[in-house]
Amino acid sequence: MHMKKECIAMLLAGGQGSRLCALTSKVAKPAVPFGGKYRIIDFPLSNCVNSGIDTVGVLTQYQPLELSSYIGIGQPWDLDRTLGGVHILPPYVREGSKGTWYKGTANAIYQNMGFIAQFDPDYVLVLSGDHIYKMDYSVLLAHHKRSKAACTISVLEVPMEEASRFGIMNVDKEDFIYEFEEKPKKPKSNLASMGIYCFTWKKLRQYLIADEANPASSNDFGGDVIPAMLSAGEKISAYRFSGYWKDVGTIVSLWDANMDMLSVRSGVRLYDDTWPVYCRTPTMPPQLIGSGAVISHSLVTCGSEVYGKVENSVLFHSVRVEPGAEIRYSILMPGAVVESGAVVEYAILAENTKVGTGAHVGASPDQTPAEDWGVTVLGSGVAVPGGGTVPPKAMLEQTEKEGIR
Amino acid sequence: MHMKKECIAMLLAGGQGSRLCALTSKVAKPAVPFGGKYRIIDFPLSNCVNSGIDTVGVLTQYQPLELSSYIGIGQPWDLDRTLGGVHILPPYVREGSKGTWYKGTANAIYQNMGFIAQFDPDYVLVLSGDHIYKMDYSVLLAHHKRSKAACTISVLEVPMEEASRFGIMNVDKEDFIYEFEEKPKKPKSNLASMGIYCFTWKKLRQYLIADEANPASSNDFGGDVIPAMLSAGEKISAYRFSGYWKDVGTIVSLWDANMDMLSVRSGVRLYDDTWPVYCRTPTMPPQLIGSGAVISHSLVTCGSEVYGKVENSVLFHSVRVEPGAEIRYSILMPGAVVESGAVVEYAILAENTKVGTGAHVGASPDQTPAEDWGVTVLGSGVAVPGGGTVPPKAMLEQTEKEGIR
Amino acid sequence: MNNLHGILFAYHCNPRLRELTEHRTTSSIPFGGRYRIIDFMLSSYVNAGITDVGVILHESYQSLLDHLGSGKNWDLSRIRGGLKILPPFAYAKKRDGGKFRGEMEALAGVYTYLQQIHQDYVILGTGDLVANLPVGDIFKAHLDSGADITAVCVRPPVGEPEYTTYFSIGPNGLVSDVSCGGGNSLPYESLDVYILSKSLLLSLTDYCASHNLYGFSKDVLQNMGGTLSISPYIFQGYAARIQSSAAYYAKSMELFSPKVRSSLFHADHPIRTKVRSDPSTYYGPEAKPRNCLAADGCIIEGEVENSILFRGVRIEKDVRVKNCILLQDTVIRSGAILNCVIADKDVVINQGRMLMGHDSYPLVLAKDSVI
Amino acid sequence: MNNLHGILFAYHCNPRLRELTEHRTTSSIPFGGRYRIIDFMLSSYVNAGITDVGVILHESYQSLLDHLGSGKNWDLSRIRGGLKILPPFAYAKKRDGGKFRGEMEALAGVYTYLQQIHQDYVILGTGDLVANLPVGDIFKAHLDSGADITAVCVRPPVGEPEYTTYFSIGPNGLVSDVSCGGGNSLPYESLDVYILSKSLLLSLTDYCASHNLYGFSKDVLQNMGGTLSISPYIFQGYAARIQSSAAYYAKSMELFSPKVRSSLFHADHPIRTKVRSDPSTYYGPEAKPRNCLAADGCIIEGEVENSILFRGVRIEKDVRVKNCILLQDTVIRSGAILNCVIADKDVVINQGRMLMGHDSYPLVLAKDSVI
Repeated sequence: MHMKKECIAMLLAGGQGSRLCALTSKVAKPAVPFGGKYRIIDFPLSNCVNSGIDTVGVLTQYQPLELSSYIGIGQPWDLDRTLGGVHILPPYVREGSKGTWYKGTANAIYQNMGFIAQFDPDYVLVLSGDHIYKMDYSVLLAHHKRSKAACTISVLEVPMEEASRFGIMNVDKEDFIYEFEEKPKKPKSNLASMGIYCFTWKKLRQYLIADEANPASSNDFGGDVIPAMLSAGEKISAYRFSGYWKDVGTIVSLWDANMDMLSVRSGVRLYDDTWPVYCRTPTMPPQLIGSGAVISHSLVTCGSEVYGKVENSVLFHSVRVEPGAEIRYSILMPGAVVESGAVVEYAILAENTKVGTGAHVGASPDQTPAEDWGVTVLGSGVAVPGGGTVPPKAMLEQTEKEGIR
Repeated sequence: MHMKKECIAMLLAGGQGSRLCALTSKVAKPAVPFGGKYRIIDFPLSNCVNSGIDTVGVLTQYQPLELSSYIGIGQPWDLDRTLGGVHILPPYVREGSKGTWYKGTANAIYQNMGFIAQFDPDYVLVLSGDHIYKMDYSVLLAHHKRSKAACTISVLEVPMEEASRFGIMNVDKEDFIYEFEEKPKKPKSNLASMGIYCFTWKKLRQYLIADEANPASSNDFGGDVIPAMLSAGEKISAYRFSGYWKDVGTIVSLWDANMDMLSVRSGVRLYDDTWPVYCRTPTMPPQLIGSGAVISHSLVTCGSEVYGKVENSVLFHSVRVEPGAEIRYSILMPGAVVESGAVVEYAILAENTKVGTGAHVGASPDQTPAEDWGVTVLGSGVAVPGGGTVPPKAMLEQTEKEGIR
Repeated sequence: MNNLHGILFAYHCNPRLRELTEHRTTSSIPFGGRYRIIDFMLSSYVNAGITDVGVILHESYQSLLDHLGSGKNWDLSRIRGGLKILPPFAYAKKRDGGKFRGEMEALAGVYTYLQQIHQDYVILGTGDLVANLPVGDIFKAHLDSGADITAVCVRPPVGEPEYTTYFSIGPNGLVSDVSCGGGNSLPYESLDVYILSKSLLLSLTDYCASHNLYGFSKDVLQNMGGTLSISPYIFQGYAARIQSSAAYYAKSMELFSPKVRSSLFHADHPIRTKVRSDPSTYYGPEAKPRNCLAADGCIIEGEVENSILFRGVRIEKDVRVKNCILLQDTVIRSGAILNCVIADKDVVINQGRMLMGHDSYPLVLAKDSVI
Repeated sequence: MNNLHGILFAYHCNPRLRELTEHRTTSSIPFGGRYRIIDFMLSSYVNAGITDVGVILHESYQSLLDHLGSGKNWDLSRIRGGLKILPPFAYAKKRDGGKFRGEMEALAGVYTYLQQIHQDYVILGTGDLVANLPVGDIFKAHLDSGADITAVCVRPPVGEPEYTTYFSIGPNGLVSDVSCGGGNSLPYESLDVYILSKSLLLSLTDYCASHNLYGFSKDVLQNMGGTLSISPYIFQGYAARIQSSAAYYAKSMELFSPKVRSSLFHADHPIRTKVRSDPSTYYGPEAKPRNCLAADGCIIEGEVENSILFRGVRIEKDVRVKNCILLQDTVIRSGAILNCVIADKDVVINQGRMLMGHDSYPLVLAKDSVI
């Protein structure tokens, strides 16, 4: 059924994203809405297609249903292929034994070696489902081939003073990695791993089998497999990437990355259609901007209706901002409704949330003591009653007793 | 993402098919090749599409890889849909807990209630992946709606003397079932369950939840759910089906059903294109019949080359019968090669088997004492050396030491 | 399985649509911010569970081919059935490439296709109609009525009289009189959407082909009205016919009415269209949007009022756009001022230009114009 | 991502193919039991990793549209790129519906499409060629040679001289002389498959359009041969051009040669085609098949020798078929005797009929004939 592929991609999408709390209680992190029209996973998936990689395994485990129904047969990404295409790979329950979640990133790939082998690839890309960036993997692959390495790791130059927050790669003159340090106190270089690996399949296979056989291993790429390859003397090359790249693992970084999308001519350059980001577009009529609306420096999406004031915000589809409502520095996910006179600022409103008439959600940092301030989050379906107040930094998973719903 | 569907189908395809021994050591039963071009699962899948049911969940567990790669995105069955389509559903590993194989047929559906709920169906068909038949499920559904039953079970009238081999439904005058007996010694009726259920979703949901909560249950439809519904006084209707139907759970019944396919104007009527059986067709050139070939009462498929003698046999794609070889009453699955002068009779040769020059596989029942006779089976990849003999009833899973390979 | 087959007449190129039909048929004119006119009927079909649709074309259909593609966006990409594009090959040979004179001639041009329909009923629809029709209900009404033909009509006039067919309804509830192509003396207006059995359709097509008759309204409804029972289905929702550029402009502007929008767009019966991966629409710090319908993928940094913006429109700073319809990828450079303009795809308006039409005669800028 | 874009000229309808091109272009003639001629070039493209293919059509292309569909069977159904059908709309308007006089005119007819190609190189291929070409190798040879154009050619003649272009190769390994449309005096025969850069293709198309030149062989290779370097790629495998019904018959019969089959069909580079769900072919108790190539879905109960049977052929008892090519769904009723016959799709030969052609002039029965 399958044809040989030079390179296939394995996308780790099982992350629970527990630091995103209320936003990931019902969906896996890669399925979190992002940037007005997307979900996080759209970025690596679109990168694959745009790079000419037409075979992608998506490894799921936490809350797979919504993610797998979002991906479907892969049509929005042009990945509905006869040969190759996108495949959802949940943890596999073997005959007689009990299935468990993937023990680590390496174990996830190990468990799906049968899937990979079907395509008899020369190279395997291992990607994360929680980064926002545009990258041409075919250039990474060419670098990998040229360097004749067993593995190539994509790295980003970060400011030296921040380097101790990252996994740092120490490289020789030819950019071969001789040492990997996770969050080093005294970093020797500023090359941070982006969690994007290109492996020669034969080597990957060999090290995955060895890693699985090692009871002391936590079966993780960064923690186990890469160090094992280094100590065995394999060539591991660093590929220097420059451009926008953001990990969106926390509420603040997610909020921040959404705000970055407002800079339409810099950052990830969403409007550059030589490298489109594909997504499943809902079947919605155009957005309606009412005659009393005021909108500035904001993204608004189809199916939404705006009658109030929106500033520095990202509105997903089917959002409704009623007359007199004010939205500032906020992210309103699909179906969020803000009733008249309500104020939402520095907040993330998850899907189908509702802010009642005159309510106030979140607060500006200049009106709040620094230690009390933070982005306010309303979890999916939460309703704030009319006149209610939700303080900064609050994180509501469910509508409180006095909720309207 | 999904749209409401009136009726969706859940296809139980996890069967290990242990009575098919060597044929299912590497694939699940529904993926066993059948009838020259098909795999068993093509029959229920094609029935769904032809009946206008465009949403099908395929529940896999045993050896799912080949089955899921065979089904792919469902294109050969016209099931590559944006809304609905075919979905592979392996056992689900829940957060923190350990996943296990489905405990029984009812548990398999129970575990996938989240999948079903996405389509908000009124009715759910539960089908088996190991029957050969053509059925218009829309007629069954219409019968179900008319009868206002909680469940409708498709039944076949079998000869009374064979009734004790089946699950028998005892019905009242209006064909409502009042009793179900599994293989009764003294059958009261000759209506055998075909393992095809049409449920009203609300009722099914209610009984699945109750069944799962009952620790004494084996979580099986026939053994637990249907009896529970009967004893609770739910209306269960029998739908009388007439036409070809065959369970292919044993080597003999599989061999038999293949032989039935040779009666092209009766039986399942493969050539009737008002109800086509769809399958994934390999990309192969036409079959070549050599100038010395003799073929009678046989099916031959693309990619095959026949130079010898073939009688009463079913040849799948890419089979090669060399000059002077003789094939009688046998089934040659894809890639089987029979070298010159070899004889194959009353045998099933699985994929990529090879019978060496002058070897003899199987025997005719009239040359063998009845107790010693049986269909000979060569498992996938088995090679019989030149001049070797494989007796009737033998079942080779692997090439013996003296194998050519 | 649905027992209704969909046919769409998409061959019209109404000359009164001027520049808008220079490169395309009426049915593939962009409408309502992100749709083509054909999307409305096609979605009405699909939402009623119709799985097989034949689209009859004649010329200038590259744009429609590009839009429909394999039918994937309407979930009509099938091996058996699904969406079929029907160009007039057989017909073109017979009549030396001339245009269809009417629906019956178009049907005769795809006669082999009609014969192979395996549903018992057929719905005929027109590619210039904007409406979200309850096709399932209409079909049910047809079956219940027992009439030969069900004709969908509306009470308040929506089309232009010279292209429109009108009905009166008799005391028996059936159509009692038919007028077409002239003045509007009868109270109901036909939307040119009809349901009839496959067998009747075939025999009407046969009869018309052999008698040199070609119009459905004139030659079937009007002339055979005595022998056929025609049941009206009175549609209560919003409907518009796009037959001239003035109508195009006026009907587009009606979309600002919440009542019109709620009749055309509802979540259970969405209007599906070709999907293009566009980001959200960005409004810059100095943007002043007021009363706008906008598709995704626009960058708006100037002032826009009472206007409809299609995908990928760029409005630079210090621009003033009022009462305009800007089709896909229009670019308005800084300082330009526009009023009552319809800009077709990929039009560029350079810095400081000023263009003014009137709402009764909007200025239509042809595709790819640079002004 | 592959840097080569595929163009296929599928507009030819060679009159010498008689009844076979009455309803279709040469490229959509069924060939080899289950293929259409276009499948060979299209598969050669796809097997080399080409993801974007434009097929240039002119008329009678309904059959080709049906065959290609959305391109799914070649895995070319894409949102961006994939298979694009290019009918001659713009061109038809300009030249009032006339036929293309040559490849360069056809290219001019799809100029906008050519401009939007985002690969740097383009392969041009013809829809009447049967060969499994190593397009990847040819592309590599083109890049290595540094020539302006790479021309694929064969040594032994395969086409009919009046339609064919011949080359001689000079001491520098490049094409030194080009002859076309006349006698065969030069040793290499062109397969009309060329690779060149997109930019060269565009400038040649511009030049030819503005100088009323239209043929690739005559106006580009021959007349501009002095300024362009043309590198030959000598293909060693089997190739056939289908330009007359005699050639169609002869080339079909060559498929019985194991050498020809192994050159056309190999598992790693399969020839893909439209998939129809047919059961296996059934041979009845009295069937006598000898030296036959048969597709699936046939029911054979009589005698068949040296023949090629397409999908769904029915051969009843007591039939004798010899040296025939029976296209899709042909039915031969009991007692009929056929020799040297090409039966097009859906032909029915009734009981006891006897039809005899000669291998130099096979009897061609038009589609849907009942004899």
